[in-house]
Amino acid sequence: MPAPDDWTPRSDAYFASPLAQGTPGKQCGLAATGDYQPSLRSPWLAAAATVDVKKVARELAKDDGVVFSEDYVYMCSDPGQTAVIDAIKDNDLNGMVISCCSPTLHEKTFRDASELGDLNAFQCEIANIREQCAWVHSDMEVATEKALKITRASVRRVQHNQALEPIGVPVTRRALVVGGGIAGIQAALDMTDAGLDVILVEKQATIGGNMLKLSETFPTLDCSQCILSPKMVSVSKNAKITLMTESEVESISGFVGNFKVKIKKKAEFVDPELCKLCDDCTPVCPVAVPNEYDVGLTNRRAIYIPFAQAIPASFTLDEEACLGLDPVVCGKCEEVCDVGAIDYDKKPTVTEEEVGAIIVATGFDLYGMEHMGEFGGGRYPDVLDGLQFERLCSASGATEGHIMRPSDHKVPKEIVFIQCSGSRDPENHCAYCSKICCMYTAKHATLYKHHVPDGQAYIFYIDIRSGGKGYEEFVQRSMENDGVIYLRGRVSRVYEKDGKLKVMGVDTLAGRNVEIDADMVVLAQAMEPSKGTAEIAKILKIGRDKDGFLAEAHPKLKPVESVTAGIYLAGAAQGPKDIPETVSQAGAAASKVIALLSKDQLAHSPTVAKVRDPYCTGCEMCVDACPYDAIALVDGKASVNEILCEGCGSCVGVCVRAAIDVKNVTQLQIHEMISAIMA
Amino acid sequence: MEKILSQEKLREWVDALDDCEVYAPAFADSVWNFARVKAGADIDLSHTNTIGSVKEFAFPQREVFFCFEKKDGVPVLTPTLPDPKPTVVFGVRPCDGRGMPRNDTVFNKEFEDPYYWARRNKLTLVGLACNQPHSPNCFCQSVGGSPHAEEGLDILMTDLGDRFHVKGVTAKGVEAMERGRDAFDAVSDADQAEVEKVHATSRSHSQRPLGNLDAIAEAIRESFDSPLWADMAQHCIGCGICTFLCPTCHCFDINDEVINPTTGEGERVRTWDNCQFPDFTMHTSGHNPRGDLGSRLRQRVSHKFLYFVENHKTQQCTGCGRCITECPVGIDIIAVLERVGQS
Amino acid sequence: MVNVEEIRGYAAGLLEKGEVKSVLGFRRGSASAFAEPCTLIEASDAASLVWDPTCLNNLALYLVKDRKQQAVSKTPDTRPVGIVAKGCDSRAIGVLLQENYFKREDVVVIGVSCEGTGVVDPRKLSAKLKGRTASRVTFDGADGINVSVYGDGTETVIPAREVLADRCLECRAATPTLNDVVFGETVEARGYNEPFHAAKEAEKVSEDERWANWEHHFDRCLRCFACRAVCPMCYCPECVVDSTTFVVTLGTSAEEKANRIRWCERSANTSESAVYHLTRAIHLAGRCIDCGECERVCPVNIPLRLLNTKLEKEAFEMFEYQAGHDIEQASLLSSFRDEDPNSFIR
Amino acid sequence: MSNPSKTTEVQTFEPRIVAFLCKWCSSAGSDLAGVSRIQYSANATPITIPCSGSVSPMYILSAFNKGADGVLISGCHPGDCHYMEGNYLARRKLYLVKELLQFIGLESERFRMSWVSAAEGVKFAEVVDEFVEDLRVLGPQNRLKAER
Repeated sequence: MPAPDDWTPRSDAYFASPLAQGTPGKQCGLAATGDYQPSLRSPWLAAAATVDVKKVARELAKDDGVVFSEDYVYMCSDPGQTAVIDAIKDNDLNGMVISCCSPTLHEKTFRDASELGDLNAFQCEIANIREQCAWVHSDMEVATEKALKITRASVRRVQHNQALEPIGVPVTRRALVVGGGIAGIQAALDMTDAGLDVILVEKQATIGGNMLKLSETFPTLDCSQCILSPKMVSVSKNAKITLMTESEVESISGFVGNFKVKIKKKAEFVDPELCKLCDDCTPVCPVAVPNEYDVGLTNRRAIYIPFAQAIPASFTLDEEACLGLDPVVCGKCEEVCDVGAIDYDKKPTVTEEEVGAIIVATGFDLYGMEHMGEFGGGRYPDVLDGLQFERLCSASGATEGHIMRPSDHKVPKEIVFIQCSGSRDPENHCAYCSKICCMYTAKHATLYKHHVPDGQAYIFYIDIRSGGKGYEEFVQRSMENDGVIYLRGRVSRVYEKDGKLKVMGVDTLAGRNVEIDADMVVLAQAMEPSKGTAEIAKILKIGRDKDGFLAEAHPKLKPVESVTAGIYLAGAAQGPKDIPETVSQAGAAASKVIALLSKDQLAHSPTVAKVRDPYCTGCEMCVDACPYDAIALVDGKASVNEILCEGCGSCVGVCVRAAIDVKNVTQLQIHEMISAIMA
Repeated sequence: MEKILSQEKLREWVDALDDCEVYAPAFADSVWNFARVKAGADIDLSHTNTIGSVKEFAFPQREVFFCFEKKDGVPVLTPTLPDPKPTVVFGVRPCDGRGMPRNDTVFNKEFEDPYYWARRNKLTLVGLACNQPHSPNCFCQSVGGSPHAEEGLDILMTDLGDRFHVKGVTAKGVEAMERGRDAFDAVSDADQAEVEKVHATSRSHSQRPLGNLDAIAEAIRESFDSPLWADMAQHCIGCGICTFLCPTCHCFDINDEVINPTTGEGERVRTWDNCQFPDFTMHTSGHNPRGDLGSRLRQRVSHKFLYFVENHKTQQCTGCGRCITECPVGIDIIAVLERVGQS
Repeated sequence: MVNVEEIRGYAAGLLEKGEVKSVLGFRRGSASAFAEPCTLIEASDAASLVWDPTCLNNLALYLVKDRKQQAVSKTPDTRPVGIVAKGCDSRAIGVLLQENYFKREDVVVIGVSCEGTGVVDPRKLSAKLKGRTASRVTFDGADGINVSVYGDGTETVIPAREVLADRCLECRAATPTLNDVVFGETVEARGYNEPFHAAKEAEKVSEDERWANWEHHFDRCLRCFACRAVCPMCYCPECVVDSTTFVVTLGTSAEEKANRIRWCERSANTSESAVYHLTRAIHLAGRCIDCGECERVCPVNIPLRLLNTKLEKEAFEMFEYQAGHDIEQASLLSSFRDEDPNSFIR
Repeated sequence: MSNPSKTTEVQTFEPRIVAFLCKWCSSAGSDLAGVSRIQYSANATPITIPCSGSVSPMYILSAFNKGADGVLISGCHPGDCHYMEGNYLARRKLYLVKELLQFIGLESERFRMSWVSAAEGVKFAEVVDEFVEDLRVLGPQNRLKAER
């Protein structure tokens, strides 16, 4: 039976039929072709699949609401974008879909182009037919069919997209730096140079971090403390830096430009303002505990100063070790302190600070020696890790720079360095390369020879990785000038025999077993994220990679950004790196923050939740579900704080009344997408 | 045509109707309802009354009017008139039987509904007289019916204990009996006397009275603006039980069910609708002329006892009592009519 | 035994002192043996209150209706409402309070303990009587239900467990925990079925059998929406599934009307009814207090309660969550614990 | 229908899967699969959503109603949600949905949930391939599909 001319499917007045509905006006599906055409541009593409984009464009042109559909090579190129802009203008489009690569790559590109064509950026959507289709399917027919579905779904979605404008958010022009190692120090100083106020939070009693423990630095062999101390002093003298040692970030709320951070500071039993550094207190303290600064090679008292040049320059009281918090038991140090700087009744404090951006520079720890049982790690006092050896070499160390065995204080004459200890061993230890060990082991061997000219240094290695300015030359020098013997191969076992450490190894180049009676063994332990990295990542809601290091937002293009806007990464917390690299990254993170906070307002994504008032009954399920405390009841109905809302949709998922939607990802849009896919 | 059918021969007759789809009441899920009878042996006529009425055989819950799709941008409609097999329904109670002519009138008034009649014309209703009321809510006699009313039925059976008295009321009914003629015996005088006695006894059971139906109609007309309706509907929950189960309620909704939004493929579908639903009279503007439960109760009662009478000279209620028995909150149409009548 | 005179006296007292604008309770119905809901306005009406095993309804529904009426009334009467509540009904009030539907001071809960029994399942009774109707149903001591049958005038005592509603057999809290007064004794051990018994039984059969059962049930659904209409938790202004309750106001735009999502069609098909019932079940997860009203009112006797108790069973066993027990708790679906089941996820 | 033709039907049956992928982890993980050129079945069509926590049970029911043979929901691993808690909310809610679907006898293999991080391109491909294989064995989903 023929349909009357004016026929459209009828429906209940309140259920407009999908055929009859749809935003009046025009939509456009642009199918872009890229380098995934059946050209054999890359060796992958021969095996990889392809999408017949011409067919996609042709089919889409027939769909309701689509007025323009075309394929184009390199849509993201300048002429490609010009074509997009022209298409919008020529066809007076009110929605656009670009079928191309992942939106993470070019959503912004095409949304910017939309704006240039006078189409609201949020009315442009990307259909990912490359990463999620062309590159993963080998059958052209099948892949094309799927690409059609993906594109159709996007077209149906965009038909219901609202034009949106970014939400302006005021900015707090202060930054927080978590971690007071060289990365944190550098970032803090750089930011103050740009006029920002900085809060520097450090867990330990002094800033300086691991770099403080180093003797000399490769490849120039300049003294680590000599180059670090001035920076530490700059921090303490800088009026724009609020330094909070023995402090940790407890919680965070808010969002980029407007974080609220709760910082917990341990009880300040010794008032740094009053402490004169007279050192009357330590002699009376009856407690001795291993000194962290000397990596346990020496002891310190419960009341102590980490080292003479500590910043802040003050003694501090180790709450856990001290007996005297109960004055009945001890209380000796308080008695001898003339200035009355000591007060056992101090309590921890929690302060809330508002900051606009955060740099996380929580650094590294060495992979625990207790894991290296086969090398006698943690068992024999003369098997040391790299940092312990640094302390032996350091003039400020327990031995005042004399290399001697911890066990009997004899100078080691035969010393073995084992590289890749705990690294590059996915079965048993860390899978990754710790990157700096080749260099510092060469440095250790060189320093050893400088201290013990008649000694012999051996280095077991797998590969020598000495990429870096002057690095390769340094390694060569250690071999040629200092006679360090490099043995390519692994050590199977280290054990004690007759006061010597028997090192059982293999020289794979010579093809023979090697047995060395060493006086000392130094393990180039892998670097791992510092203890507490997992906690800080959880608190700040930033991701970690499979090895536990903080995850950057993009491995190549966003190496200092975390996945959370306004939080940046610096130093070894993000991955093993040496000092120059750490300093560069800290500077980069600082400049990101400076750029971010240079604006008066930040643009917050407008794809936030919106309550459909008539449907809301105020049951508060969304209020409970919202991870950002962005929803509150106002006059018995849920109300969204758009600045706090991140658009996650947790509220949508729990609302039984469908009374809340995330703009441009509404339930209607998802329904339409499901329909399009299943059609 | 009047015959006697022994209990054992009932299955023979049913089996003889093998070119038809046969339905009869079955007790399943703790309710009696019509179910397909595959073989005569399955038939059980010990039922009270079915929960659903017989109307659904001509006016199903869902009726597809036509399919639509777009071909090269042009809408194409394909009609889908139902073409059912001849259908025989056993065990229809006289109240349900009386409902069918009322539905026939509606679907044949200004417009002959082809979908209804395509099914209705294939339908043979075999009634079973009620020897006693099934519930205190049976009131067929109060609305002009009787426990053995033949109106609307093609055949009326009367249970005589070990055997049935079977009367062909219409030509269609007689034809259905002819098909199983071997199963039937002649009616003796004793049989005849017993049928009359059973019928008389069934009429003698007391049923709740309604009084003068004309007076009720008048009372309803006068109480249109009465606050009584809201009061009586105070506990109504606005569900569709009373009308969906009613043998004479016939309101429907029409929707387009789109199957494939890309091709615009779909069906236009008629489904039952219900004057007790809040959206039944909702206007696009948001205004609802029957926005409260009282006005909806008034509509249901007025339609049955006033408007239908005005249009078709008979009540649109056959006294089956389902709306009373099944109402979750005890709304009782007899009590409602009593109160309206007294006001 | 609950003395109905005490309930009457208490209700009359509330009305007399003007502490409530009305009392929701049960009275003898005009049409059958079963009690029906009533709303008392005058203290003198209290004499009509009854209490017996036919007081089936969950009257909390009428608190919802009252609130909806007051919301649109030009002269809202905000005085509290008194309500006769069984254990399950009081939990419904608990959920409504948890969801801020009204405030604690808006309601006076006249709790009545079901003691050792509960209410009758009309379908079970009907099945016992092979479809015939009871004309009188009363408690007979502790374990029996006394039934008079309509028509033949016979009277029988049926063991309570054979005709009690499933929810009563499985009831864990027959005494209203949320109350202003309780009549009747708190009976801890009931000795009928373990909690969630029916759902556990339904789980036991094979997947194909389960589907065969539910396909059969969904297929029979009339889409009369009585299950939704009777549920005190189904108070949404508009149902997301099949809406017969549109929220259309003068401010509703044409686009909003056009953009209503049709998650399922109105056709009473197996598939569409399945979407309707499954949606209803999941939307009641952590909210269903097992008053069994949905199942009771279903004219074709679909065991709807199973869908809800299945989810409440999971909520209880996996998440230690019980609907209506704590009005301060975050709802089931808007909260989580680290130890929630994870093994079903690849 | 005779047996041989049925076997052929099973062999040629291509399940249709709707895959809801969270934007931050699973969608990024599928992007990584693409960048790595890992080949997997094309049966799953992705819909990117902000977070697994934003999934309304309606999406799942609707997909089955519209004829999906399987529904996959994939989000960030516990503890890794970009929005901190969304995946925990999803886990609880979807556990209940899964239990409910099993309860009414929908084949339990048809609804699947996975945690796929942005680094797990390989896992994403495996999840899809395994799902497709399992669905192939089950055949078409007719239980909740609209009979139109």
